[in-house]
Amino acid sequence: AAGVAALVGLSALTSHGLAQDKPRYAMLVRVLGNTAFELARVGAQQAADELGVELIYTGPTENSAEGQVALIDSLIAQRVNAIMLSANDATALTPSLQKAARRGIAVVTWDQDTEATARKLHIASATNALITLGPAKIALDLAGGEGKIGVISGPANSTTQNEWVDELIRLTKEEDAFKGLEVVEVAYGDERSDKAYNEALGLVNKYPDLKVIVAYSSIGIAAASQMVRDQNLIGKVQVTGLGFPNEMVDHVTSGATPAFAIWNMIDVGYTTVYATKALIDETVTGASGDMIAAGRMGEIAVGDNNTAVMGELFVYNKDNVAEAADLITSLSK
Amino acid sequence: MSGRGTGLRIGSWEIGLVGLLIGVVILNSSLSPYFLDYYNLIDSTFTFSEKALIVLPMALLIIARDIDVSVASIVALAAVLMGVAADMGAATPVLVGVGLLTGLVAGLVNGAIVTTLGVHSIVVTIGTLSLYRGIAVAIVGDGAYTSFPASFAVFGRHYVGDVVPLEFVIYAVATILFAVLLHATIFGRRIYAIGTNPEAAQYSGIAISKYRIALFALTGLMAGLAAVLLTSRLGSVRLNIATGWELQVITMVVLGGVGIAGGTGTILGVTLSVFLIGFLTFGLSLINVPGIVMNIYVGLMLIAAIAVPNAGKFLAAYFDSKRKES
Amino acid sequence: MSEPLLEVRNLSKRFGGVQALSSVGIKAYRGRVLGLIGENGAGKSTLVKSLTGNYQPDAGTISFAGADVRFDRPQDAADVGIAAIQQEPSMFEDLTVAENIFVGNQPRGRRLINWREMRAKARDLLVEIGVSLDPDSPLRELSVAERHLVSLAKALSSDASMIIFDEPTASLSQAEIQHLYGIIEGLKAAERAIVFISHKFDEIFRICDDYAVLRDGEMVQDGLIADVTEDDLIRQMVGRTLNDIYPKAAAEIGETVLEVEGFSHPTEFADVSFSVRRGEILGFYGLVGSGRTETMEAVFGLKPGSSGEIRIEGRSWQINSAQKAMEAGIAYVPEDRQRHGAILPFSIRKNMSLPVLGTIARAIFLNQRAEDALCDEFGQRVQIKASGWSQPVEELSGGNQQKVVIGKWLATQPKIVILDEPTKGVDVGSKSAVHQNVGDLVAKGLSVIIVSSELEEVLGICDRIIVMHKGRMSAAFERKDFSSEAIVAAATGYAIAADHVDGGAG
Amino acid sequence: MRRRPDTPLLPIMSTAGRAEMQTTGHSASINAPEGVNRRLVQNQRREIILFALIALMIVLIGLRAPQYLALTSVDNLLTNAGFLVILVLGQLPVLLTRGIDLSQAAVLAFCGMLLAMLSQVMPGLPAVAYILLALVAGGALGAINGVIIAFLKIPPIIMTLGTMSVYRGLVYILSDGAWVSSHELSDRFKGFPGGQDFLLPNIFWVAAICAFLVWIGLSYTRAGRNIYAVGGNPIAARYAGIAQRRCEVLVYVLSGALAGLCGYLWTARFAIAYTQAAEGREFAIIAACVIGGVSIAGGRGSVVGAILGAFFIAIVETALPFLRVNPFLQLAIIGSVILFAVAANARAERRPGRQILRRGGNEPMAGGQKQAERAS
Ligand SMILES: Nc1ncnc2c1ncn2[C@@H]1O[C@H](COP(=O)(O)OP(=O)(O)OP(=O)(O)O)[C@@H](O)[C@H]1O
Ligand SMILES: Nc1ncnc2c1ncn2[C@@H]1O[C@H](COP(=O)(O)OP(=O)(O)OP(=O)(O)O)[C@@H](O)[C@H]1O
Ligand SMILES: [Mg+2]
Ligand SMILES: [Mg+2]
Repeated sequence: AAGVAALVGLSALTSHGLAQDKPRYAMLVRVLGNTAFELARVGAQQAADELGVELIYTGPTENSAEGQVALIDSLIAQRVNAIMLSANDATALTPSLQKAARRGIAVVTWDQDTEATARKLHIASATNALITLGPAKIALDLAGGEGKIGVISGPANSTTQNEWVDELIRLTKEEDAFKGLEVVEVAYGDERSDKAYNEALGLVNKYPDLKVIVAYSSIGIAAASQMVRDQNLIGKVQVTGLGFPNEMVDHVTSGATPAFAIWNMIDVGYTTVYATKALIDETVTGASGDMIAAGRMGEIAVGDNNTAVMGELFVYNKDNVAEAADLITSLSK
Repeated sequence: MSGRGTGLRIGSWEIGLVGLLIGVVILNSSLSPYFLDYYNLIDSTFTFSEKALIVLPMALLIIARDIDVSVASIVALAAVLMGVAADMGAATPVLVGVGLLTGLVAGLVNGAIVTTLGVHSIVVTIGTLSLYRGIAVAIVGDGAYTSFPASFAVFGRHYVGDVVPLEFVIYAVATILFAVLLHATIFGRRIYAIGTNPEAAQYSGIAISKYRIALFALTGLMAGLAAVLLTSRLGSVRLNIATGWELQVITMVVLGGVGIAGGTGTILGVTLSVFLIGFLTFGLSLINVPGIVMNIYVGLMLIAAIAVPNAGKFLAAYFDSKRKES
Repeated sequence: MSEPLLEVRNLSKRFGGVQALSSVGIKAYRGRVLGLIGENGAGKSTLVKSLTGNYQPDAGTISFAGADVRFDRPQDAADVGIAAIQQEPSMFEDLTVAENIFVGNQPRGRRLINWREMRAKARDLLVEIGVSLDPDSPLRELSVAERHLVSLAKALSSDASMIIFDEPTASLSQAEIQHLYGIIEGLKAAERAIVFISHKFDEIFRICDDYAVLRDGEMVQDGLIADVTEDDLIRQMVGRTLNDIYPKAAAEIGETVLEVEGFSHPTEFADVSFSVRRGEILGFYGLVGSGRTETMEAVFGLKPGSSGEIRIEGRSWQINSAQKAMEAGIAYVPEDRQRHGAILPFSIRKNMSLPVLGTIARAIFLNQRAEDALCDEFGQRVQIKASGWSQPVEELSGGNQQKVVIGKWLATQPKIVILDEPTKGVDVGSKSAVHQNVGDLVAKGLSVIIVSSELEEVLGICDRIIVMHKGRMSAAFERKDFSSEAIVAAATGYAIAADHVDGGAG
Repeated sequence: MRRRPDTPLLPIMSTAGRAEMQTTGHSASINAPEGVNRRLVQNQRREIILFALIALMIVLIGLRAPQYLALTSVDNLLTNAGFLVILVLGQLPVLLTRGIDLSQAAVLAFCGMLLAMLSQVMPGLPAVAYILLALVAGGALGAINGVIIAFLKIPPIIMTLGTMSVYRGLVYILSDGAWVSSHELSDRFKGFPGGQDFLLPNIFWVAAICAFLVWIGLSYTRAGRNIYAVGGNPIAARYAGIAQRRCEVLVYVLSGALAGLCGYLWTARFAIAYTQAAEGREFAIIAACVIGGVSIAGGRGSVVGAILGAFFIAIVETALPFLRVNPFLQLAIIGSVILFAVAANARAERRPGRQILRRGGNEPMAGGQKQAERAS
């Protein structure tokens, strides 16, 4: 009995309004609490407001397919008009997403794609090649053209992050421009700052002549920078990779991370909502060659495999990082 | 808690659970128009059928004063090995065999270690929790197994007569089997005896170690079955599959009125708690409450279920003594 | 007589349905021993626990040293100077002897515990009661008798002016009891007031000055021991006269049923050999901790690692588990009935059927009708008093719990029944009932082995007695040459005369 | 007693007793040093074995990866071990009372987040203030566990299983799922935990101080001994007039407070606060205790043992990256190492049964005893 009472109380706290009039778009992320998705949410909310759409933002607590499947089922049950998701498993979601499609729900993926049969359209923040390239370029001139670099990846099971790392290794082996760089080891930070920290420390201890640590994970780059500062290695070992301005400002100002790159998640979220609306209004079909009118982002072209790519990564350094950070903090509060 | 070693008799605990269940249903249907909808409800069983399959043997295990926190890892190991078999082109029956066998063996190992070392099972299974998932991780690495034959998808995705998920049917059948086993057979009686007073049970000629090993093996087997259904439903296996299940399963068992001290609990109780938690979380997901916040409600319910009755007793006793003072 | 140190007036206490005490009043004086007498469940321990603050009485007054007192916590009683050696001294296995003595009020410096002082004090106390125990040895290494003495030391440590002994001798051997008498004399001399609870009349007459009889929670009578006879006391406590507590069943003795040869265990006992014949009652006597229980447990297959040969009706058995022992036709009624004998929360029915579930089940399914039939047959035979077969055993009195355990084992249709301390802490009434049962068993042609620390008992009902000392057989006696002296001597290890030790094969 | 020591209760017995005490080896240990050592060795056996095991492990790792023994990584080990030690010190008294605290990691995350957000609104506070606040906040959460367990008689494993979810969820509600990251944390906040003011990492010193205090508390205060008593035999504890509930509340408050402290240090050290912080550490904590010889059944366990257990786990975890083992194998290795250590412990865990055959010296019947010897 008291249990129920408590439930009523707490539900009141957290239950979101169920406005039936507006169309409801669900934004389903891989895992809650990750700044990347928080940013995408910010962009999506802007677009939703502009288009008069109700945005449902949700995601699993653990980064697992089961979690997303369960959420997709509940979104289907809620008869939302669209599901916009960043998939954490390419195959596992297919049955549920196809069920959603059968129930007339528009399915659009962004950031991480599923099997092509499971969605009508995919908004790619950037191609894997582009994502790998950003930090790689920075690493190259931090290392002064040549030297040993260590890599901190995310959880060992994250497909995309591993694709980036593989691409990086390919670059250093095959592309003349990057031949000078040698990837000595790939360590897995597991999106856990203590783990990433230890792995980074392990790298610098094992390779005294290590020049650069490239972290393809936002937690990894922060942890590595922290380590470099703790060990007074600033200037000796340089850190770069993918990170978020608001998390990296003082690592950049401290010099541990002279520069890092990231795609603009806010724009990804923003574009995704416009694209979804277009899909539902049938102004686009998702076929190659379609042009999506994405509000302030202008026109974006759909390429092959129903994929629209956002473009080059954005590089932050001590000149522009601070204001970006403030902007984000103000937006997400 | 329901009377010690009771048979199918409905105890105060079960009645309390029914009350809570009704409360949750009312609450949910008031919070979301989509809750009281047959298809939604029946689909929601997907989210707990697999765990519930492990809840059943776990209840027996805890009634017999043991516990197995490695079940989630067993699921992962079984799933990964099925994935390997699938990659080698194994047919559906073989895959099922691999899943069940893996679970059985893992369970047997748990049981053997616990009985031979004479260490509390929570300690041992904390060890195997890392070991089993560790092996799974070592095998699957950062990849995923997705090449399962189409026929394999039946277990997780097929609807019996297009109305009831096969998963749920399997769970229902298992529940009946376990209810009979625990409440109507000599094995069930002995399980209660072992859980209530192991020494007396041994002095009465019950082969305690054999029973404990058997229960661990059964738990492993059911975890293997859960792995089959889960893998079939997802069609994809990664190293983080079924993470955190152990605590969810144990929560369901305990909320079902199975005394952690052993000797008490009924299948009816754990069945009620499975639906209680299942419907609660489904209802909350309909109003898009994040999973981590749902856990707050589940946690509170777990505590309240025991705290509220005890609080009554406590206050009664307190005022009683107060009266004596004056 | 001077002022009473303790005076209790119409004290009452009820537990749910049971009125454990109804307006009881007693007096205890410095330098005198008050004997508290009553059947099982008469309320003696309840009274004690009310005096030590473990229970809070519903009504009545307690005045101590002239002042009225009330004990909300055990500490309160200790503070005014009442100490008790409880019926089951429950202590701390993993703490040292010294800590067990001073737990709760360890000697301290400014704030911190002073271990050296604590050890020293403990050693002095132990020396004063004449025990040579290391204050640093963990309690778990001690025997039951030693534990009693440690709890006595604890009682003394609190410098109590009144000390209560609740059945201190129930699990002690003759020699240890003698030792205890000495201690009590010493306490009398030191002007302590003593309350002494026992079911054994020889002790009561040996050391008590006053007596008070409880029956069903009511004071029946009190006065000077000098003024009463044993029969008066028995009449008052059971409300009737008992003819013979130790009836010798006259069953004719047949061929050898059980033969145990060269039975040994690495740590507990060594080369034990004996045999029992049909219709025979074989007694095992010895000090507590002499290894009889261990030996019997080994015979019943509960002590892994023991070696030796067991033959039953000529056929040799490898008994390594209780199941095997039951198969072989052995039944063992363990000493600790609460822990090993019965499953207290279970109903009588479930307890009775537990060892024979396999045989009375329909395939693997429970068969309540068969269970009831079982209870009807064997429950009757041991005359269990209960509201019904569904009553939980924990609600039964000690005596009836014992009967359930015996009945449960009779249901296994054994050839040999081993009873370990069947009458430990059992009052005269129930005691003679148990002995009646034993008589019936042998009359039916079973063989019985009785482990007992009570001399009268073994002398009274056994055909042969084997005495154990420190895990070895020290002597064996045929009924014709029973002699208390020789038996006690053998038990305490005085005279180990080789000529007495024949396997007893008779 | 109100009796002059030179007139003992039992003249006859006591002299015999005294005589006995000089002769029998069993009781000799009181004054005979070799006896003392014997007992020390036999009581500390498990700790000694474990210590040897750890030493061996370090040597082997050192051979395989010398740079692991480099100063920087030793500091890193001490830091990681520091966190675990602090948590284990909280868990130990709980286990001693037959309890268990599964909510520690959640408390850690909650307090870490709470203080991180606090440091945003009032960045100027000195480290001491943060430490105190962390202790208080953690203690409060622990008190909730303790009070409900003690007064409403909820099995600890259930209570803390529940609060584990509740507290973790509250972190999410508190932070709205967002992270608090380096630049949002004041330097005052990050300063001390990251520092190395006295040669070794400050976190290590904090852990050392905690260890000392807990050790004193457990072995030299009545409260401490009561904790052992309550866990060893609750009924006897009640008869001995020990305030059981106070003990229970106390241990959970302590456990919470230390977890809270750890929360601050952790957040400041890694300069980030987020919902999943330290998730899943519960099992590592319990494992460390068990490896250290703390009995889940209550009543048995030492501070030294628990600390060694914590170091054991910390070493395995920090060494694996250096040993260049395939990252995918690390978990499996940790698992088998835990099992191995548990198995090694299992022997020591078994209670030495009393040995009737070899039980010489400590017969209660001192007098009779002697004559018996003569007779035979
Ligand atoms: N804690 C309790 N709860 C319920 N009933 C109790 C409790 N303690 C004692 N009783 C009941 O009160 C009565 C008196 O018990 P008590 O232990 O005082 O008897 P006793 O004289 O000590 O018997 P014995 O000689 O066997 O020790 C018995 O009927 C017993 O069942
Ligand atoms: N040190 C001890 N630790 C635990 N239990 C003990 C100890 N000493 C004696 N006991 C218990 O006390 C009882 C008597 O001790 P034990 O059985 O070893 O000797 P015994 O020869 O069987 O004496 P008896 O059968 O007369 O009790 C048994 O229940 C035994 O388990
Ligand atoms: Mg009594
Ligand atoms: Mg015995």
